[in-house]
Amino acid sequence: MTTETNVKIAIRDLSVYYDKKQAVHSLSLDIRAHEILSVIGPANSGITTLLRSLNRLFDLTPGSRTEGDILLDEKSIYGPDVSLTELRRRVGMVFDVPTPLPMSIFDNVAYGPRLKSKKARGSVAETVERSLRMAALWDETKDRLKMPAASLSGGQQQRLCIARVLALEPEVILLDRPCSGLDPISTAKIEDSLTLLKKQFTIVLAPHNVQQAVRVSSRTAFMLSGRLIEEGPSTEVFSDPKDRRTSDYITGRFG
Amino acid sequence: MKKFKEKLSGRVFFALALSSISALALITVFIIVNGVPLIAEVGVGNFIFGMSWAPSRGEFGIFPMIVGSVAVTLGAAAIGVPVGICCSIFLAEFAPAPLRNLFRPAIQLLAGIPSVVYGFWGLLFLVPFIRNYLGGPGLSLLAGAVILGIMILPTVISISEVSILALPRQYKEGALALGMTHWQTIRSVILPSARSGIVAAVILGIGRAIGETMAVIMVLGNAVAMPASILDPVRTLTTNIGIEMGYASGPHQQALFATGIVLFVIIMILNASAQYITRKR
Amino acid sequence: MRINPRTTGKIAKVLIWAAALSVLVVLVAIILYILFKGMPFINWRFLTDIPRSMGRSGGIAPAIAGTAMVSLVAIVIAVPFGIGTAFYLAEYTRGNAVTRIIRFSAESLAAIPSIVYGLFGFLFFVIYLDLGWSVLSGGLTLAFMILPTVIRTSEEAILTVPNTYREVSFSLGGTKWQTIRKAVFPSAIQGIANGVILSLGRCVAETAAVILTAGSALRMASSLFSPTRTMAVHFYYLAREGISMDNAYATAALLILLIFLINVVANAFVNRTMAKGR
Amino acid sequence: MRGRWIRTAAAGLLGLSVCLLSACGRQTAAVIIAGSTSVQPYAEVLAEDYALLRPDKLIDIQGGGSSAGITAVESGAADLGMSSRKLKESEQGLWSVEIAKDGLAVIVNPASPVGDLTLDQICGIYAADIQNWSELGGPDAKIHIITREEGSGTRSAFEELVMGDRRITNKAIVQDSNGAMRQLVADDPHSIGFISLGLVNVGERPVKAIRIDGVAPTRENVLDGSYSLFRSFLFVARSRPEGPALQFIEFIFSPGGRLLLSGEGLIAE
Repeated sequence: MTTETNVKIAIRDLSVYYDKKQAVHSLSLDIRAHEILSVIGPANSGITTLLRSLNRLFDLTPGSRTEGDILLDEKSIYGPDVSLTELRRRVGMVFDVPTPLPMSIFDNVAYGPRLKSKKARGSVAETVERSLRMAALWDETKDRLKMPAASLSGGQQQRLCIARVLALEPEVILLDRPCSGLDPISTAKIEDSLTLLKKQFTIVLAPHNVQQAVRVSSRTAFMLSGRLIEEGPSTEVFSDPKDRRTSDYITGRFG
Repeated sequence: MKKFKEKLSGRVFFALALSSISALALITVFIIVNGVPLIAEVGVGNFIFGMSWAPSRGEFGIFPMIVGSVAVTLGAAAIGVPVGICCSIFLAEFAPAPLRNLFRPAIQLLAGIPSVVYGFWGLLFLVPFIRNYLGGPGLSLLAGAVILGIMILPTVISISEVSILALPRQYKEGALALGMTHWQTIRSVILPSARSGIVAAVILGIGRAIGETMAVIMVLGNAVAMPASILDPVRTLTTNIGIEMGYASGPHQQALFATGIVLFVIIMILNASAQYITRKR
Repeated sequence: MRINPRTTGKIAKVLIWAAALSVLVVLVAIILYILFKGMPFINWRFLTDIPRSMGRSGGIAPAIAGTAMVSLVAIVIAVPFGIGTAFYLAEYTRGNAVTRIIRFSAESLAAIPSIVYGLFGFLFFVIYLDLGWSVLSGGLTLAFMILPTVIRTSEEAILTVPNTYREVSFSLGGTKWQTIRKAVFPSAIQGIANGVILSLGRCVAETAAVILTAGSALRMASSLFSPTRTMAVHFYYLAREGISMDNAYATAALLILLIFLINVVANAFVNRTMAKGR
Repeated sequence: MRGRWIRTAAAGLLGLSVCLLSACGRQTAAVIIAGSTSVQPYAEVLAEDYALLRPDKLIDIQGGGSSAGITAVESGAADLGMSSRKLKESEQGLWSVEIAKDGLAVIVNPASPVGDLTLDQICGIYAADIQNWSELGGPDAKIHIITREEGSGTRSAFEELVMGDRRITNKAIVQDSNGAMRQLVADDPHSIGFISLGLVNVGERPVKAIRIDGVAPTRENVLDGSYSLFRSFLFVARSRPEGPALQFIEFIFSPGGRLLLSGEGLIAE
């Protein structure tokens, strides 16, 4: 199937159900390595469900059921020998609201590394510093690493969450509307870091508005009611959408 | 290693839960196993509706005690519920902050004070008062009802207050915006909306009253006769157990376990209805 | 005749104030009266001496020790089981039928009168397991009695931990156990501690269940298997049998102070949680 | 799934067996005494003094009532049983000794003008035939009858000595100890009750013991047989006691022990 060698994640005919309600309808999509893919669409399009399926966090939802397959580096993530903790470490996630754990800034970032076995974890302090630098938060926090994470501003908290994911040294980062509650300045900072991170990671972003997708992503997929309507390079999707529903959404007729 | 811990922790939690539940089941089973034979021998009807309690003569009728429990509890509710609800409205709607800050810990302290202290207080003040001014021996249904009425206050107040405070602000703001007075808002918006919580509070308070033992042993008088007035001494199901358990053996002991079963069933019914009412919300 | 709404409002307000103030007065009167009568007799000797001639004179040291031992046994046994069960209910089986049954029975058993626990403890621990009237029997009975409360309060504390904490921990590659230990437990610990401390208060205050299971021996308990008398039981005998009013007041005052202290500690936990902004 | 259940059951059994084992390993007092709460206070006074004499021989005293004490002796749970009632037919195989006699005093409030009643009158009061003090030469007030609970040794002694085959009215107030009964009579001017003669003068407030058929309830009158309301306090054992239990009984019958019991109001010669 994968003719192009740089496909990182291949979603094959994926259907996802909550109890009886179907949230994603037989969706197929390739996500390439080192790209930022935006998945756009109005509320309740199944975007969050799709993202949560990629690291199988969706499994935690009671009554959930999945059909089809997702391949990460050509291996199914639903295979019997897949370790969930391993998968989630390779596919990190940032949530739509900042979710600092009730502990210090340092401990938040160190949370993931510390879950590993002693041998595998290396120097936690180094990892924390590196991750905070990559998330462009080091300068603001280096003097108060022991302070509770809740004392940071909303934008800082969200960058802390990004740093926390980076500390896992993941391959893929999922961002579910990471800027939805933030002011424009914080949003800009986060978008800057994303562009930098693209070099090392594969990023799947659910942007909080169409403009953000235009600004940061190389490719864009448009979802409506759990179905993939259209996907392609961002420039094409935004300048010349093939589907009428896409253009309606982009131009603000609904959504 | 991690897998092992993961499996082990799940097992341990499961084992802990299972042992807790079996411990709780054990109580139920034990009480039933020890009480049912006597009920079976005497007959359910004779046991529950029998008028004479004389274990040394083989007479096991607990009807006067059921009546006693019900009467004392109703009396306690008649005193404790209106006062308790008034207090919860006061705390939620009227109380100035300093008074509230004095009131809440006081209520909490009262919930924690040993019930025997209430009984003692009743014996010191209430019983002589009733004997001297109202007549009778003082040890009476009335004394028990008043003491229990005071004892259920913390339960009634705290649960009702929580259910009033849990109402969305918009209810109150909406009503006030319609030009209602504060009291009209309380009466026609707040109280009806908090009704299920308040009813649950009342039921739980009643449950506490019906289950109380030591305080009422001290003030009820414990006579095994149908009370003719509120100034007569009565015995409740709990005091029957408390007062006679020390000496009982053989069928007498079984009869006290059987009394426990009746108490158990009453509490279960009360509690199930409280849960049903809160859930319906 | 219609009364003007302002008037009814005023009447209602007066009634409510009157009810609240009279409750406050009665409650404060009960507490202050006993403290006032009892405090003068509380001194070092009263706390450390053994009772003389059935408690007519002397101190209450064995009752203090008995209270501490019985409560300690109850807490040590009930807490791990209670918290473990709560975690099982909240984290492993959320929302299924078994959980609902367990939760219902825990809630119902929390309402069972303590005298019924006493009956059970007497027959099961004292007679059937042949532990006799002892610290252990009393403690185990109280452990059974507070178990439903510990389960319920702990479960509530665990359920108030935001679900995002769990999702974050899982998304960072945590196992269930790591998630519970590192993300859920630290956030729930204060609520759990509050419940445990209030249960301790119930142990200290309980009379009916311990009188049937721990016995009423006045001697200082020397081991878990010695019979003992808790302060509440001692007070009951002193007051009811008119042995010594002074010592009764003093014991009651001590109990009230102890409960007060326990409440203050419990509240400190709640306030710390609030101060953290949760 | 099945393995899980088995393992859990095994863990449960283990826990239970630990409980049982620890029960066996219980550190025992030298002598365990259980039974009548009428005898208990005296036994405790004896034990208190005995502890000064023999601090190494711990004596545990438990209440529970005469029947419970006898059952405990039969099952071996206690070394000595305290009984305030005579042994029943079925209990005749046990060894027993009368440690003292206890008079049963009928008491009223000191304010009551009534000080002398016949046995029949007392029986009539408790059977609710006589309901007003005026019928007995007192004020026009309802009699507040106080009795002990079912199973109490004092109550069964009273029933046997006073009531014959009449029943105590179910309207009577029930108190579950001598002390509580005494306390209540001291409080209520219209009440009548019965307690151990030895405890009449033991509380903080006074009560009045009534003369029965003109005979005052005193130790002398009990001893010479003119006062008929008395019962025996027994110590019961499965067989003739030995070792520490025997030593304790010897202490009770020593001059010191006798003096102690008389000092507490019992009739011990």
